[in-house]
Amino acid sequence: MKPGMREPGRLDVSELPTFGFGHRSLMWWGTFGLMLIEGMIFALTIAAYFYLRSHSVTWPMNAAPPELLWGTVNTAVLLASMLPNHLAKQAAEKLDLKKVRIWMVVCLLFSLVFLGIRVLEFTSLNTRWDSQAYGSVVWMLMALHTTHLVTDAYDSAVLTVLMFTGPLEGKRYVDVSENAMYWYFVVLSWLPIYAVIYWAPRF
Amino acid sequence: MKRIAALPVLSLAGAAAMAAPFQNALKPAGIQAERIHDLWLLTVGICSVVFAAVLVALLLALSRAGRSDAATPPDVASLAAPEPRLKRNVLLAVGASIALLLVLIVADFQTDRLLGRMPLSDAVHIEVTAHQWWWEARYNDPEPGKIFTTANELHIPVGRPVIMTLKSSDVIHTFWLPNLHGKKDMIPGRTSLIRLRADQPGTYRGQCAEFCGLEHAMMAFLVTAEPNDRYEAWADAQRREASNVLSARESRGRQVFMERSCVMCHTVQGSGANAVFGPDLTHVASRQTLASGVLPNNRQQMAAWVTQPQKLKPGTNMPATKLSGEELEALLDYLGTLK
Amino acid sequence: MKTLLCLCCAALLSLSGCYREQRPLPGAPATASTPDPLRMTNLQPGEPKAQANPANPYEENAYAVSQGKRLFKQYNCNGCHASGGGDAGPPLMDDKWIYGHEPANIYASIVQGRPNGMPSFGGHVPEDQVWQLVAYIRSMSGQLRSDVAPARSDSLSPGKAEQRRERETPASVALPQSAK
Amino acid sequence: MTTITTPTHTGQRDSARQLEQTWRDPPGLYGWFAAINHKTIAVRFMLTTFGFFVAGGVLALIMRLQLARPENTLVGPDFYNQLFTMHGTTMMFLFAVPVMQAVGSYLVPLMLGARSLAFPRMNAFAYWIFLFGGLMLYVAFLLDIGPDAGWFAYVPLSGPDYSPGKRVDFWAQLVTFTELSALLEAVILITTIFKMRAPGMTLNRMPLYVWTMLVTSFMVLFAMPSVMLASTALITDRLVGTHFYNPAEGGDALLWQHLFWFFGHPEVYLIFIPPLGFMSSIIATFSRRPIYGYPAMVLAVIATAFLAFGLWVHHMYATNIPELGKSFFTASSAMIAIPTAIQIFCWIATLWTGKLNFRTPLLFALGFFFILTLGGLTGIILASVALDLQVHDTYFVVAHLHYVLIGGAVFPLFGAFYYWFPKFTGRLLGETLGKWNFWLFFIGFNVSFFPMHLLGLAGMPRRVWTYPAGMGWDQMNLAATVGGMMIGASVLLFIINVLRSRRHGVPAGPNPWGAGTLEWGTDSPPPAGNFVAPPVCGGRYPLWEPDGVPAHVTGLADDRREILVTTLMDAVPDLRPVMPSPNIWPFLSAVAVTILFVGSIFTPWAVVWGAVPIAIGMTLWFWPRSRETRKNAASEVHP
Repeated sequence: MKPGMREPGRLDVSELPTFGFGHRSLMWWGTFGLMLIEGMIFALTIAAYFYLRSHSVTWPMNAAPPELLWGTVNTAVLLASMLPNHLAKQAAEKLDLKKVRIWMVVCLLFSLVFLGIRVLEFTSLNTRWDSQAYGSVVWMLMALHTTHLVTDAYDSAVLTVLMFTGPLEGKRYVDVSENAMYWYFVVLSWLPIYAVIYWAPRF
Repeated sequence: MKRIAALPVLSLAGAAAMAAPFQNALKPAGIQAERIHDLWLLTVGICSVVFAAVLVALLLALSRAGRSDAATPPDVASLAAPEPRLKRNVLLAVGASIALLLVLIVADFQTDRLLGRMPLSDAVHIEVTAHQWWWEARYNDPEPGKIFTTANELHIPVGRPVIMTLKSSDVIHTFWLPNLHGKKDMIPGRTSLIRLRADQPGTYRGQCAEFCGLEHAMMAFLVTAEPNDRYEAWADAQRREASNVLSARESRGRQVFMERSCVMCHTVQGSGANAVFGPDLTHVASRQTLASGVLPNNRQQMAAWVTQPQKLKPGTNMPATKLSGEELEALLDYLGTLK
Repeated sequence: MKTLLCLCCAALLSLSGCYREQRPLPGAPATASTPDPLRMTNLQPGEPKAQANPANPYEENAYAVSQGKRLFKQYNCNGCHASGGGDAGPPLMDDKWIYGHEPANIYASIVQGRPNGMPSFGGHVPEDQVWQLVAYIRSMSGQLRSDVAPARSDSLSPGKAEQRRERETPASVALPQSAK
Repeated sequence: MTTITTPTHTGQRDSARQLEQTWRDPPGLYGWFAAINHKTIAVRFMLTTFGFFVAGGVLALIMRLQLARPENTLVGPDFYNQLFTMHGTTMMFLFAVPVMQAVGSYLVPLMLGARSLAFPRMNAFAYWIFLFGGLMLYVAFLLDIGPDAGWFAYVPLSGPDYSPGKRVDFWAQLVTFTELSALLEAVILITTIFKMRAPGMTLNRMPLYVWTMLVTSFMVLFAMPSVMLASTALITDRLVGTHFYNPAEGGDALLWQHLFWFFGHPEVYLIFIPPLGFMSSIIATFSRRPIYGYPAMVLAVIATAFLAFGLWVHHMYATNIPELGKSFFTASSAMIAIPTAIQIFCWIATLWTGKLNFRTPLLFALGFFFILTLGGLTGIILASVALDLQVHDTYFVVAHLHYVLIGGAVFPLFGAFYYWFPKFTGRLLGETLGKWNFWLFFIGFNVSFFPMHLLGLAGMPRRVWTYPAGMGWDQMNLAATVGGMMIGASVLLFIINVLRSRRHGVPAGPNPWGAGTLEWGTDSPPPAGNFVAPPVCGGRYPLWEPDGVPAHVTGLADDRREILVTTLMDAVPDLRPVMPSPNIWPFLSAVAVTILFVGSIFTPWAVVWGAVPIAIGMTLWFWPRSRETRKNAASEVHP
């Protein structure tokens, strides 16, 4: 059994590292669990969307499909934000504080941009939550994902501040790396939602 | 205390009236219920055998196994060596259960197919709409003139298939007439069908089976299955409008009906009252019960029902109507004429 | 145990209970005392008299208001008032009141009817149902607390639910030209 | 049999004292709110859920009194509807699922030889959320704002048009509270089980109970989001006029039923699977041998979990959904009996070849066989479309679900209390009272619920506040009431037993039953850090291994909350991170979340302004304290 037993009856672990990245760390599994939950919620809401659609003659119900412009722009921005996010993750795993600071700030700027655009998206949905079931489920999807954008942006903001002010220790780099993983999730889960909200009504 | 209910005092007569008709899944009186009952017998048989077998095995195990206490050293041999005898027996038991399950599943599919295959020629078509907390029944007919509506009490011919279209006007209700068939939900925004046939004459009681609010407990109905000719006679009677040949008292009663709240919700064909928010009263006097199976239909219960419905059926949408003694008597006379 | 303690405290509160949530069954509870007969026969439009208007307890009770909403449809008030929007009859969701906006005024309008087409429902509609209607009608212009006023119906939505309406400040107006 | 913690030499005794210092919760009132030790929280969690169990039972007794005779007027329809809604909601959301997680959050780390749960602060937060949710519901109930649309809250009855006021909104928010708590607990348990097992505890050496908790936690992750979505859609329908369930505007009432039962049926197995673990622990210990067929048991549990997601529609046979679909669900509903059968047969095989020690825990386990088997068989009856059309929504179903849930969950749970109580408190529960407790419960249960099968067949629907005389239902209802009272009495005996034994019970010592799993290898009650020297695991029943525990872990700091993280499959030592220390922010954040949830019952804007205090609370919760950080950084070893 590694690391070796010095004397029988004793398993000495004092040389083990005090933190590690990826699925070695508890934080990774915590984040993974949250991602499963939220992924499930998105999946069910999308299922509800198509369930309602299957019970309706016209789709979208007496409303025009959402305009593509802002949604598409935002998708691009979100995808682009994965680059600084990735670099922040790498820097964190190299324990490179300077780079971490830089890329976290860049990520924050991105998050401000896509939150701004998200507001415009809501204005271009062409339906209200209380006009019919179609509007309700579209707004539900958008609201759910926006909640994730906001919380993730806020998490990153707090973490960034911490990276500048300290107090710092090794496991904070793990936090940065897990925060980046969660960011991936928020971006990638947007793609199916984008397809459903903006393209499903067009087919 | 505010939560103590108003006392619905059902007279013994009421209880008796309710006792007569049955409402029992184990006393099938129609082909559909019969088929379900057959499946029931098979399933219960198999399940009892399985249950007995498991218990016997358990008791044997308990009796033959040795005794011990906390100090007895654990026997961990099994961790090393496999236990072929146990393996064989467990596999046998599992195999047997799978086989029996398959029997049950096949039997169930078979029953479903039979239920779907009831012959439908010369069927009676009834459109049943559930309301909080009563039943509206519209007997459809190719000739518009022969369509009629009644409430809470249906008559059907013995031996003729009946196709019921089920709807709800408010929340989800469930149509359940255990002696003739299983349940069907009545879901707002959807319609469903139930096909049944009564093979033995009699009066059967049904009840709403899906929780539907304050008076879910008091939403019953009666179905009388009778020979075709008597059924036709009943149907003809139901199609007739209320007669306008009335004594002075009775026409005074009709005046009360028209001037007080009755007319706001109820219909009496031929009288000008044609609101549809309460049961159609054109032939109310021909029914056995009031308030959808809650009260026996007699003069004294009718009086109580008109003047203080909340005491008899808390939560009902029937409003209490304040009437002078003379008005009430006249109204009761008039309602008595609606045969 | 902490839990039990909290429950006990709540138990004391509950002796009062929450009137908003009760299910007063018509006939059972104290409905508002009918306004005095003088006012009943008073048909003159314009300012409602300064004298005390009896409050309508149903305005604090969600169940009664929802019953009023049901009756409003059932008794076909929509026929003329088109779910409050107004048609042959005046709109009920705005701030304009010809015969007064107080519960007692509305009660009188329903029970006695008004010139130019509002029929009298006196006798036809039992008193407590009238008070339920009055409570609901006032919810249409946002006069009721939003946790009492009805939410959207299970029907084609005619617009904002009563519980989400802005509160209109009632103003009295003369009879509309058309009615003269 | 070996125990692990009896200090051998002074060095170890000092480190034991030091560890106690490090891992125990801070003293005083502040400490009470700041506590995060998994045992402290778990005990509170168990007490709270048990409190709700008693409350739900009292509601049930009131209902039974009302139904004891026909046309009874003890309570009216309005209050009765609140009663059965509260009873169902309490038992399902406030007792059955959380109590399993509560027991798990106490036992799992001990069985794994771990010092703590992963994310101890989140664990505390989850508890507070649960407590506040439950209190909210009961305060509402006492204020006559108790939900009255059934624990299943079918729309449109629970919708804006037919449930005026705020009753249903409180129900919907309670769901949000409890599911949030349950989801967090599930994440915590999964992480703990995957990453914090004792060195050498490979997946196929994991105790069966831990397997059941692992499977249950994954089921929670997939099932609970469904009901959260459903209840959120319900509350937006009621509050801001969305149309999810409004047929006139393209919504659909059945959408609710699909979402609800996609959660609701797996939930039955969330309640039922952990007790399978109790059974395996109890039977192994009291028949003095390992459970027969470990791999089969594990696979059976996993199979149950998968099948559980494939049969929700059998709650909807009476709706007008396509017949073909129904046949599929009949098959899957019947098939789920097989894994359960496998486990029952394996247990019987174990008893058959074991040496039995008839103590109260074993009695409750045996009660399971009788009751659960009967309940399972009536379950097969309900799986059949045709039969279900007759018995659906009748007292037959009431009987079935109580046979499954009480026989399948509550009996093993009581067995588990008798079994692990010495570990929790250091003292054994009274044996005589225990036997009375069991027999009263067992007899009372059958007297109460068996007649309900017949009632259902005799045409008595569920959820009726009264029934007319002369339907032939009177005697059976009376019997049910009498049985109910007996159950009440036996639970009372249990409470008395607990209160007496806590003070005067027989001292237990580390391992009173001579059991084989690691939780019995440490003192009773365990020290704050669970193990002075965490064990290395040498087999499925480490304490039964001929040469006992092969080794103990050394080299973990005892002046800070250092724990050992091992690898996923083979549990090879990998990291030794430091766990967070107690602070009050989990509690305060839970208060903030409660304010948001309750506020959002009355105005959607609560979601906006309520988020601010939560953000503040969570930030201060996360923000590292510099003293601690410096201490940790000093002794850091980089990967």
